[in-house]
Amino acid sequence: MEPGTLDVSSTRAEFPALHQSVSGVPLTYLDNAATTQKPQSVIDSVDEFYEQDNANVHRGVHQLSQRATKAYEDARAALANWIGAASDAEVVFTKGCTEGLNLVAASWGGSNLQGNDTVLVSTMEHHSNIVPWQMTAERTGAKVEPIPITDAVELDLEWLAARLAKGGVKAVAVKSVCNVSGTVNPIKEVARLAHEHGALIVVDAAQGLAHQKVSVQDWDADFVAFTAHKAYGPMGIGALYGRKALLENMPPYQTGGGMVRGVTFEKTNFAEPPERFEAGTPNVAGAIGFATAIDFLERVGVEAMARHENCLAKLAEERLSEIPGLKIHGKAKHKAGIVSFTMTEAHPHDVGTVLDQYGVAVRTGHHCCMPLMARLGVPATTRASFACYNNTTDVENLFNAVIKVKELFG
Amino acid sequence: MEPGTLDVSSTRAEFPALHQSVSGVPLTYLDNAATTQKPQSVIDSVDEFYEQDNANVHRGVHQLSQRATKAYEDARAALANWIGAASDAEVVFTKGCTEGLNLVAASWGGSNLQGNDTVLVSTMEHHSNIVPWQMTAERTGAKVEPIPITDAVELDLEWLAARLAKGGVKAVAVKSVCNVSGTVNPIKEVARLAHEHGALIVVDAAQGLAHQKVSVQDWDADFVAFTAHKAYGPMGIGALYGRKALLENMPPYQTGGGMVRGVTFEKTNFAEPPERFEAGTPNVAGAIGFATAIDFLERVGVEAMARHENCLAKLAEERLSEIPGLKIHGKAKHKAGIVSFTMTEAHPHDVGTVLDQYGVAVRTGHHCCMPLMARLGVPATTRASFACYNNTTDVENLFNAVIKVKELFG
Amino acid sequence: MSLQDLYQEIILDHGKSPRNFGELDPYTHEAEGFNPLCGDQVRLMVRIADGKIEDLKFSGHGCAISTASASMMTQLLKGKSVEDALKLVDKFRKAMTEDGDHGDMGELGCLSGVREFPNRVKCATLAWHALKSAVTTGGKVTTE
Amino acid sequence: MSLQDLYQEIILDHGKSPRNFGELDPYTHEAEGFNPLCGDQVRLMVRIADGKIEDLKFSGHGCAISTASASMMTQLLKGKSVEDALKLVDKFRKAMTEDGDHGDMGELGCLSGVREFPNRVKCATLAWHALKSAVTTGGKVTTE
Ligand SMILES: Cc1ncc(COP(=O)(O)O)c(C=O)c1O
Ligand SMILES: Cc1ncc(COP(=O)(O)O)c(C=O)c1O
Repeated sequence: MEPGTLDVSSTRAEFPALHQSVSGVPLTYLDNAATTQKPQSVIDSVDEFYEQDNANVHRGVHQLSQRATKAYEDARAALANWIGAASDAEVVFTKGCTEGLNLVAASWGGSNLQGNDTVLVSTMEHHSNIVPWQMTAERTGAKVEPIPITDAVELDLEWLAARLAKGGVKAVAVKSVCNVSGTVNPIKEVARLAHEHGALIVVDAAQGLAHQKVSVQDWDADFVAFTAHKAYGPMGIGALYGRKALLENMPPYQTGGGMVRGVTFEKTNFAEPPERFEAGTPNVAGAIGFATAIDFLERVGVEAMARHENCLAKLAEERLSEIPGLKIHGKAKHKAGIVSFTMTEAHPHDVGTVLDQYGVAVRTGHHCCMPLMARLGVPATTRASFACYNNTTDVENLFNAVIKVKELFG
Repeated sequence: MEPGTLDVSSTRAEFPALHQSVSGVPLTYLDNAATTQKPQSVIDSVDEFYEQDNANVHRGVHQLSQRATKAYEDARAALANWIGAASDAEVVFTKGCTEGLNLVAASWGGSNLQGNDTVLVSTMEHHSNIVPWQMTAERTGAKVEPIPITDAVELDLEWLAARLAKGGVKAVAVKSVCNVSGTVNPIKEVARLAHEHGALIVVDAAQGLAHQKVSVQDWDADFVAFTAHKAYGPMGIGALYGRKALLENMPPYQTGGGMVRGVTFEKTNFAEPPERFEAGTPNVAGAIGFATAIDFLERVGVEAMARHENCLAKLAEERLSEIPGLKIHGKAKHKAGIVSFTMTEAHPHDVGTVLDQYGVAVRTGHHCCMPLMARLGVPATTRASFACYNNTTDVENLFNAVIKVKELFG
Repeated sequence: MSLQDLYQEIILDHGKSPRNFGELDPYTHEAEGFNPLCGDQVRLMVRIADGKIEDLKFSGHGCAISTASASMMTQLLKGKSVEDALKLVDKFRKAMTEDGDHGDMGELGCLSGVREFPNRVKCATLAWHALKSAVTTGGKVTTE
Repeated sequence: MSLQDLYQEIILDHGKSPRNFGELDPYTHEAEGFNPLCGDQVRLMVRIADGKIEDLKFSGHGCAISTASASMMTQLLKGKSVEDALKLVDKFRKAMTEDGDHGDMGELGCLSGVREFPNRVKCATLAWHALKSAVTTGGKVTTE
């Protein structure tokens, strides 16, 4: 019996890409934090749109356009409902998490930050929640300050509370789940601290969507960025949640069709959120695929998925820890199904190549978290990340392949 | 026999969405300038990616990621080749034409425009080639000045030459094909004029890709923005061509993963183009679908398509002109397959509703070209736009449905 | 749903020959309604005295639905108290957007076909939104 | 293609015990190579006199392939003229990226397996790019 309460084998059967061989052995896909595979239902929903309803939106007068508009807005409503937004208008479709964070840093940050302001960014952040703040800081004169983390890769909440109390902090940028260490950050607690001192909280939930039940209202978050492709949805689509009162007072980010009220060469007026932040033809097919992925999360049960993935990750940590010279990075108390490690004998890049030859797909490198790598004192790690369709065989395949690394380089 | 040299019925058979009824009659899809339908090959290529090769790119070490990376870069090469770019590095994938134009206005414009500079924007431009310039102008103090157009909806080239000669113009923004009037603008000539006076030319080729054989080098264009979904490709993907020497000296636009060399809290270094301008997980599936659409343009022959569409548009103009009180807007000498009209008896919105009841899908409204509407002295038009799969029956259906409007409102 | 249900004779008539069309002088309240998606634009001028709509007129341009709806509205509301007018606005908005029986709408009943054409609802309600805005905030309003 | 072809004994040996590893003092030319995707980082120091590479060393960290390649390169180029060294750099780069027979590569032949692992080619050529940069521009170089 598989750990957790999922019917893993039937779930697994929904994913066509998993049923293939690489290097002559069955694929063991453990690169889920980079992107998950897609269930047939997601692939089919995109096809059906293109085969039946394909049209541009923006309330075109003909029926295909009406269907497309409805499907697009229904997708927005489904997502708003899933993440617990207070209203659909708080959900802006983006092309991914990175764009969502850029939007916040440029639009909210660009119009709210000044020379004496500070944005606190955790040391474990992904580049997409660091560099946009640096760009805005450059433009506005504001400062970006790292929030230290512990050796276990947890936020230093004491430092955070003390720093907030000192004043001048306008925003706190944190990820809900760390793509390197698996750390599940206490977003609700960080939000409380931030709000106590008049700062906003900007949450990168790229990994969160597939690994935890997100509720933006329970978190009391101000902005939350999502990406579909890491949660069984298609590429090229994501969403930004923004508190209504904030979105309403923000200038547009990208401009063009669909987000204006009136355009003359003298003056342009902008639409209300969410349209104000969606310039150009939206990725309707992507939004539909995203909503189907949400259906999948709901149907299979994201909490059951998370439990299952955590079991597998724990198992993997146990097995890998048997190997001398192998070090697991990230020992947070609350972790999602992501395991990063290094080996004394072999560089992560070599580990990755060997694992690949045994059909085990992992990611090696800095995982777009160079400041975290520096903090851990490693140039790179090997990362195995679990999804709802992984099973104990995958863990054994990983373990056995790592043993081969040991044999080759040991 | 159909006009042009296409085998229209076999081409038409490739498009699943065309073979349906709406309001109990077969669909007559004439909203192609909003978005074209997708051939099965494009739909299938996206599916195949998700079913076989789906992975994140950025040179992951495992085989799926290697395949995905190769497919993504092959798509870039195919597009670069199709548009006649000098090198693949001149092609930046975007989410659409709007994003490409925003990128140019923000990155090139933001770092090259100053208080005394002027950007000339044609009066027939789409909002996506107007508003981003207004935003940059607001930030930099530069001015945006409209290029007048003639009653026939052609650029006033004499005015343009005279205005350029007066000096201070840093960029000229024009579309290659007008989405309202069908006007095919003399891009090569505009580029020559602009360059003569030290200005760049920024081309909106959203409509161009499907309606003309684009060659950025023949045009001698500096920036050209494309969108896939108006040229048989998927939504959520587009591309920006930029001259290498320009891209190399531009600051990044969005920031995050995949576009950096090194990130610390002190300093971030950026990658070379095109990576510098592609932050976050790219829409790999979209890029593959885009490349398949390019294959389709090549296989069917975009010039044959254009000839065919022009024949249909001419036929439509002839037939519609028989109807008293109906006015065609846009009488340019060089036109692509797009026809806009108004009727004295009925508002475009009513026209659209009636046409829809006869299965004829057209777009009504300002088509994101409010300044052009103001110039034409109408609040909106009804637009029929043709694609390679349209035929003379579609023209007849359009004509007959317009007659019904006449009967109802006349 | 047929076109004949949407474009009933009375709508075509009001659409072609709108009543109370033009400028009102003097007026005490005004508002503009704009539907950026189809370009419909309506300017509504209202003269209110003692809590009563003494007179109202509209100008602008729009489709048959929005013009007819504005025209019928002006006929209906002239002489009504502001309070009753606002009640009618809400009743009409509901009738346009919510299923079910909305009671006797009088002449307005001929607009009930609009409900079957969801993307035309904004046209039918444009002038009504403008009226509400005029008498409550006196400002501009855009319906999208 | 098997792992044994990629990780030949000699590569593992150089990878584990790189030759000419450490700081060179004095040196006349240097360059840094950085592969941001896997974190490989190499610093190359070269002492050139009379157009000849008198000595060269490297430091940094990297995978087995990049370390072994750097190690073998330093052994091979010590004592060579700058001209010959640059020729070898080109020859090696070609051997790593282009199909076909590249003639006798000596000990370097053991790196030929890399060609079958396209995403490892950058590892193998990192130090070589750095050398070229060091002796031609004397600057920093990043290979991605
Ligand atoms: C001429 C023109 N430019 C730009 C655009 C914007 O393209 P997209 O919405 O795909 O970004 C369009 C289509 O809406 C267009 O017709
Ligand atoms: C924690 C985290 N944040 C942000 C991102 C960026 O997401 P995307 O590349 O989809 O924009 C990722 C994934 O790359 C991630 O793991």
